[in-house]
Amino acid sequence: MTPIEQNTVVTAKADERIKQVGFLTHMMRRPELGAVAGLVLVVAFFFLTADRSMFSLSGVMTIMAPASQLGILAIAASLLMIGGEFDLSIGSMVAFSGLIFGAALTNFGQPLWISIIITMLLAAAMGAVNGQIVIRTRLPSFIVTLAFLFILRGLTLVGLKWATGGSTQLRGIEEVVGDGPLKGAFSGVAFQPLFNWLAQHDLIEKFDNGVPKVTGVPVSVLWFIGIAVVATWVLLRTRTGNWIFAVGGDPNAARNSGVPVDRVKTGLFALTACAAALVAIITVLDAGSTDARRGFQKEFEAIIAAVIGGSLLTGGYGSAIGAFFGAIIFGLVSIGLTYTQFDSDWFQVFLGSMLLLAVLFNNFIRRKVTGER
Amino acid sequence: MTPIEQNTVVTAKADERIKQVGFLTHMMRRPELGAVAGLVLVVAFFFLTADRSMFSLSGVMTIMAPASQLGILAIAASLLMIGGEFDLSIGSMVAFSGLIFGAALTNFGQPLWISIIITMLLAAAMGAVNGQIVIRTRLPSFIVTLAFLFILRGLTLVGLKWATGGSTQLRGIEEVVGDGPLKGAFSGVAFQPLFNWLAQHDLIEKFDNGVPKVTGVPVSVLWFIGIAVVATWVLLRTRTGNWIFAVGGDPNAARNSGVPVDRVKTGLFALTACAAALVAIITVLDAGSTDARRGFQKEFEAIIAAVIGGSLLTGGYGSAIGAFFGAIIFGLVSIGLTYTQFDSDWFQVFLGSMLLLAVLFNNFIRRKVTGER
Amino acid sequence: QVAVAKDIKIIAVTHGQANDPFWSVVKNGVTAGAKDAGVQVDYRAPETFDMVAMSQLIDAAVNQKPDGLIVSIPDSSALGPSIKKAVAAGIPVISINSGSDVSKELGALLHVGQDEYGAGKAAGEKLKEMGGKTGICINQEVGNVSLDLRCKGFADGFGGEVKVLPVSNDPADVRAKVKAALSSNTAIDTVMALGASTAGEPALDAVKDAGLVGKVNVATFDLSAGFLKAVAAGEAAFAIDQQQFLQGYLPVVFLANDAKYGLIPGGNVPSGPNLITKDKAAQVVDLSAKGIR
Amino acid sequence: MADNKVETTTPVIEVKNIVKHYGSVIALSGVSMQVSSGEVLCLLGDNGAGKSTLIKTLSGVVRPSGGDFLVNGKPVAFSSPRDALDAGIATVYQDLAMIPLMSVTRNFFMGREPRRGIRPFRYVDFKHCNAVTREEMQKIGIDIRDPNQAVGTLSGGERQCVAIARAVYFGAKVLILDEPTSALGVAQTSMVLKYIHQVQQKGLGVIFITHNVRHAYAVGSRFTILNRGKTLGTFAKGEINIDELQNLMAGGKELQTLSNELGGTI
Amino acid sequence: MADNKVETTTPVIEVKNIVKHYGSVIALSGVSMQVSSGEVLCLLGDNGAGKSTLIKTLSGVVRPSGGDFLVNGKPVAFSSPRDALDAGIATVYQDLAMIPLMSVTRNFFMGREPRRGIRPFRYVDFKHCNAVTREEMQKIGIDIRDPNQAVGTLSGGERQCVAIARAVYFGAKVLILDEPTSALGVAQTSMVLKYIHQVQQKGLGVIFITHNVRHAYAVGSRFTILNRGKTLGTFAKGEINIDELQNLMAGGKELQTLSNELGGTI
Ligand SMILES: Nc1ncnc2c1ncn2[C@@H]1O[C@H](COP(=O)(O)OP(=O)(O)OP(=O)(O)O)[C@@H](O)[C@H]1O
Ligand SMILES: Nc1ncnc2c1ncn2[C@@H]1O[C@H](COP(=O)(O)OP(=O)(O)OP(=O)(O)O)[C@@H](O)[C@H]1O
Ligand SMILES: [Mg+2]
Ligand SMILES: [Mg+2]
Repeated sequence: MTPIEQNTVVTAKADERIKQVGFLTHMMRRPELGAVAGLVLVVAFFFLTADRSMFSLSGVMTIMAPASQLGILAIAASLLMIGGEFDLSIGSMVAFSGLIFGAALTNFGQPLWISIIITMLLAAAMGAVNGQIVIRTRLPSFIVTLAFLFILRGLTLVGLKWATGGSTQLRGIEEVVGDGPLKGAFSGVAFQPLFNWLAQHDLIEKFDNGVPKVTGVPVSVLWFIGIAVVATWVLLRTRTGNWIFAVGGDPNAARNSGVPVDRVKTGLFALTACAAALVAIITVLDAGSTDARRGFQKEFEAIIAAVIGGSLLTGGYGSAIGAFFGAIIFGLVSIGLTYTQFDSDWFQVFLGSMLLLAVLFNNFIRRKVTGER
Repeated sequence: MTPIEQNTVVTAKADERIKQVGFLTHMMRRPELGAVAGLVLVVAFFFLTADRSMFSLSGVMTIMAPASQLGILAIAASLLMIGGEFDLSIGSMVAFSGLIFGAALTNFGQPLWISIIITMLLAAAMGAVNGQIVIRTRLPSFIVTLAFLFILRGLTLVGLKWATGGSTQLRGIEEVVGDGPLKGAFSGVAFQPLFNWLAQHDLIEKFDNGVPKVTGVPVSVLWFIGIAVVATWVLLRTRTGNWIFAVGGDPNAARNSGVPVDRVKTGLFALTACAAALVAIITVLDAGSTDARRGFQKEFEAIIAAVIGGSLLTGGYGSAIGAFFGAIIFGLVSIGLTYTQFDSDWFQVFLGSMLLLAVLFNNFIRRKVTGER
Repeated sequence: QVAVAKDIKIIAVTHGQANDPFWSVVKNGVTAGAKDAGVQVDYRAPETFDMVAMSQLIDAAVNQKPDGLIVSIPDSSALGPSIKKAVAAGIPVISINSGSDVSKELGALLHVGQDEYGAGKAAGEKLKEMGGKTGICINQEVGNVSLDLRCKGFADGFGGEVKVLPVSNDPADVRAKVKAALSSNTAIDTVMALGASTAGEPALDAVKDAGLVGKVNVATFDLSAGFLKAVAAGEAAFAIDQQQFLQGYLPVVFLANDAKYGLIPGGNVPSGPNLITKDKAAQVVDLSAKGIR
Repeated sequence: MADNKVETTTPVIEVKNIVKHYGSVIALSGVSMQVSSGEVLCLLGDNGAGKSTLIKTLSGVVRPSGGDFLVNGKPVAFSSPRDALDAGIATVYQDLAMIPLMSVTRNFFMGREPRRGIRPFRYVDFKHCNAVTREEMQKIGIDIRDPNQAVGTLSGGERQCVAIARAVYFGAKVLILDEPTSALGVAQTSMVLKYIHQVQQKGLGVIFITHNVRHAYAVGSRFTILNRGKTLGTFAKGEINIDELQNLMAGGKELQTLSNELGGTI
Repeated sequence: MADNKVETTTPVIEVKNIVKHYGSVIALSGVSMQVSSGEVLCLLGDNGAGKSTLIKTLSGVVRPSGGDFLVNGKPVAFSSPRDALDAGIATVYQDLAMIPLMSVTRNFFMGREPRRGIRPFRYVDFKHCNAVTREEMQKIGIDIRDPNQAVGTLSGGERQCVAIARAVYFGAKVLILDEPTSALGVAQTSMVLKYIHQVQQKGLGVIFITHNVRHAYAVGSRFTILNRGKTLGTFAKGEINIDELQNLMAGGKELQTLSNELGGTI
């Protein structure tokens, strides 16, 4: 969604200098609905070429799990991009937070809730450091966070070797965590009873032993949706949202209007780091382990998703919903090929072409609908 | 160097509204001399921590070889960045051009000069396609060239498997090329007689068998220096240079002033692709082989070098000389660590910290010298 | 001509990054060898699978005149000249892991390791023996020649239909892709992963998700504690151990002895393959968790 | 309300019923006007009347959604500002066509850099360009400190002067000026008005947009008035006096009370 | 040349010998001025004289390189425009503090968004804000099509009106206006001048920058003239007539000939 709201208050007298537009045109003006067009294209493509199992309930869940993890990062990245900055250290932050979380649980034997708090606080602090360096030095965030990409990735390796005594994989997290409602909030699936009930009534597919093929909605998907909703609300309906658009659109103008630019940017960096930490916690609890390569190039994918979703790299424009659909498109394209008959050597050609097509189509539709230019 | 020249014509009457500044301040105003400050810092660091052999003639050549290959890409990338666009497909273009070049030589049995021309033309065409898509669709170049990152990398894989009958490595190029002056222009070392003479007169180190340790200057270094000089001249002293700054600074304003924005941008994309092809030719001839991972993440490193060298990611500002020093800093830091006693687990921490320090120092010096703000 | 041990400096240059699970074990071997032999060793590798960068690292190593050089040779064309330069400079060279075929030719003293193709072939044959007909090979780094060779060896040994599944380093992505492959092609009965923790463990999860435990054989290159537990529990078929710890450890000791006393073994040392199946898995888990196996 | 003056020559620029939509916004809904050699056409109108949009269609920056556009009697369709420049139409835009990070000289010669030397070694003699820039700026009354200063660091008025000096220096058949004097000081304004007068004497056509009725009346030969995207009418200088003009410019709004309160000095 | 009017109250804003350097550029080399409640101080001067730089130091955008700055008699050092806003100094900048991609409403309320609801669910009622914006713009004579239109698509004058309406709406102790009327049409200009008058009546201090001597004379109580970074002098309204002021504004340049040529209408 954009800072330019579309749902205008109905004004008393219509202005003769405004053409009437239809409801559809009105809706399509929203940049995130352009991303929906891209999604539709991609889905249509797979509908024609892929195995039917891709569109079964379990196929959809299979795609949503990685897409939601990417999406959490992408939404945070797009907020930061709207605010005019980049964070290239997201991927490394996932690995680093994973290490902190894993070490807190195993090496230091902390309970889950303390470990989560420690991880989040540390991530927020690192993000704030990133932000403060960018603000104080006025260096581009690209180069500052790039340095942190390397530094955090390196620290993760060193830390893992220290924590495990020589391995690059930290294990045994499942054993120390045990089960509990808090764990359930970060890993596994939700709505299990519902899915069981559906399976019993043959409303969804099940295995021969009666267990439903899909036992529930992965919690990461719920987080993903929740974060998309909250981020959208913040962007469009709150003062903070207004400030985010402003600092990205023109930091000087924003500062001159009394917006605390530095505070907003630092907050966004901290938020992005926290999103990375959340993804780290989810994946570590799901996989029961963490390793030195976690989150590799995720910063890249997150930015891709945000850009597919219509965010401008130069700041000041974009939406959380766009990033939401961007992440789904990216997940769909990268997993989808597996369901088709194409030779896997062509994977990257395919991925690239689909991304390009999705964005072109999105752009084409938007231009068609909003008129010339 | 910046569009704002520093070597002012001496005006008849001095203006009372200008403070007098010293020569040093005057020099340091140039952004590329800020990059030199970063280089000095990094060299000083290694001087204190690294093995002395790093600063021997052969040590310097060892660093310059990779730095020059990166540097050729970085200079092209920085011209493109000044022109307001990105090219993320540089690295994949290196691999793709390597494949074309290798296949032309081996599979099609073309002579070297034809292979070089084919490679260059094809690269330029691909670059122009990139550029045209960006211009026609008005999509950000980030997303368009990202698609080409995947597509070209994928095509390289497919092509290599086709050319070799199943392997991802194409070998035997040395055999079909043979020797000749043209090969000498793209691979090996130059000034060999001079270095032999120097070795005979014990002016440079030699092995026990009398062969000089350094047999010459790698030709890639000569290309690197040559390209830096030409690019600097073009940027600062020609109409084309003026247009590059203009299209990056404000494409609308440039268009309104009659600058052919689309032509300039397309040219820059083609140029960047040609730089990638040049690096491909140099590395393929040097290594005698090419594989599917050539040039992996080089686009990233090239942008890093350009940014260290003071180019703005938002376009309109930067210099070729800055990218020149940026590439040397990056090469120095990444090879330099092997001359020190640090454990390689710390490599990334070290790389990140050094990058950050170099840019911070560069920035600090520049701000100190140019006065407040 | 007995040298003082602590002045002996050996440099290892490989194509595997320090954070790659396989190569981190090699590095641990190198470190242990250095400690045992009382010499100083540096381990270096390019940041990605990059032959040009690797040859430059070898050049940089030669420039420091070490008492011994350990290299892996995944591309003899690209690395050959640099290795020859080292030999010409009088530096003893031992090759490890890949390049057993060209090792002698380039002037290396000997080769420690087992080539990737051979290991893949052995695994393929074993899985064929276990009744596999249709397989997938999960490659987390397509274009990395040594991983491509593993897949190729597997395909050749396996004989049946084999499809390569390119994945990333992200467990969620691997898991989803394997699950997608299993559900779109129900004929698949064999899954070969090229790395235990990055590809093997998520592949196991995917097989569990798809409810195919026991129906699909999962095997992996290299070891990880998690995967070994699954092997011990009978959920996975086996893991192929190249005993890469030795690929790091032995050359250091050999080169140290060469420098000290001029002693060196007369031939190549095969370090693997060693198939870890259900019976052996339990013993190896702890060592794997410490980065030794 | 109609244009009573019958033209003997074909006008240099003539537009008929030009329409321009931006998405759902209608910026121009049928505007006609013409300008001949040797005359100064003042384009007047309230804020948002569509003056800038109209001249942007004339200079090739935006393409009209409908209507006819004739240059020297022949219909044209510019696809870029370069086409307009080539057709002899030079424009000073309200939102200046300047690149803030670049030096005054480089902006001054943007798009028309003089070159020396032989191909492929042709270069731009920036020393010479600096001298020209300094001189031309001096002519318009601005003593710039340093032609290498970035345009972004100039004051609003100085920047406007660079744009005007540039358009004048490179000459043209038609000169379009969109509110050129609004940011200028008294001295610079006089200079610009004098320039317009000179340019007109030389036989060029000038389109001059301003909100200052005195400036318009001082140099204009005819006055075309826009209101909410439509032409209200065109008047020759003799047909209208300054107060009537003032009233029309405000779009017929009731100004008397206001003006009186402040002593009629606006 | 000296300020003869003895102030009985402490001035709201007083600066003494303010100096500002940008690198080697000296923008202000010792400027003094003051403004009290209930008066309109006109800041006049040639292009590049340093007027905008001076008011940027007053509003916390740039930090002065030297000199004293007193608010209500107490020395202050603003580190950001927010400090100045908090101290009751509202500014309309010449290079507008607007974000082109954002809507008129969002720009209007920027930095001072009214919030509803309870923590942490406080939100901005943009419907209400839209209505306020439309109304305030109407007051200044601009009938905006849609408060959700991006500011970047407004005409130059419309944009200026948003900035002025915003500053006036949020009120302050001192209102600084940097060439507010330069892009405005006749009707809008009258509105703004009337506003300035009203604001002054309410007892606020106003600093008003303009190049139009008539506008200045219509509302100003005192006139401070800058030239090349220095104060040339301050005059109360009674001490100087409109022609003398005009001459001083041009920095003493010889205007007579020019002006006469064009009929003295500038
Ligand atoms: N790109 C655009 N998108 C949407 N609306 C636009 C765009 N450009 C201009 N407009 C609208 O068109 C109308 C005419 O604008 P224009 O700039 O031509 O006015 P103007 O007569 O030059 O006014 P001013 O005297 O204030 O400069 C304005 O109401 C403006 O809001
Ligand atoms: N950031 C900057 N860097 C360098 N010089 C600057 C900068 N900002 C302003 N200047 C210079 O300082 C001088 C004063 O500029 P200022 O904008 O204050 O003038 P002004 O009086 O507002 O002029 P105008 O009436 O044209 O708006 C100008 O000559 C300008 O070139
Ligand atoms: Mg206008
Ligand atoms: Mg000003």
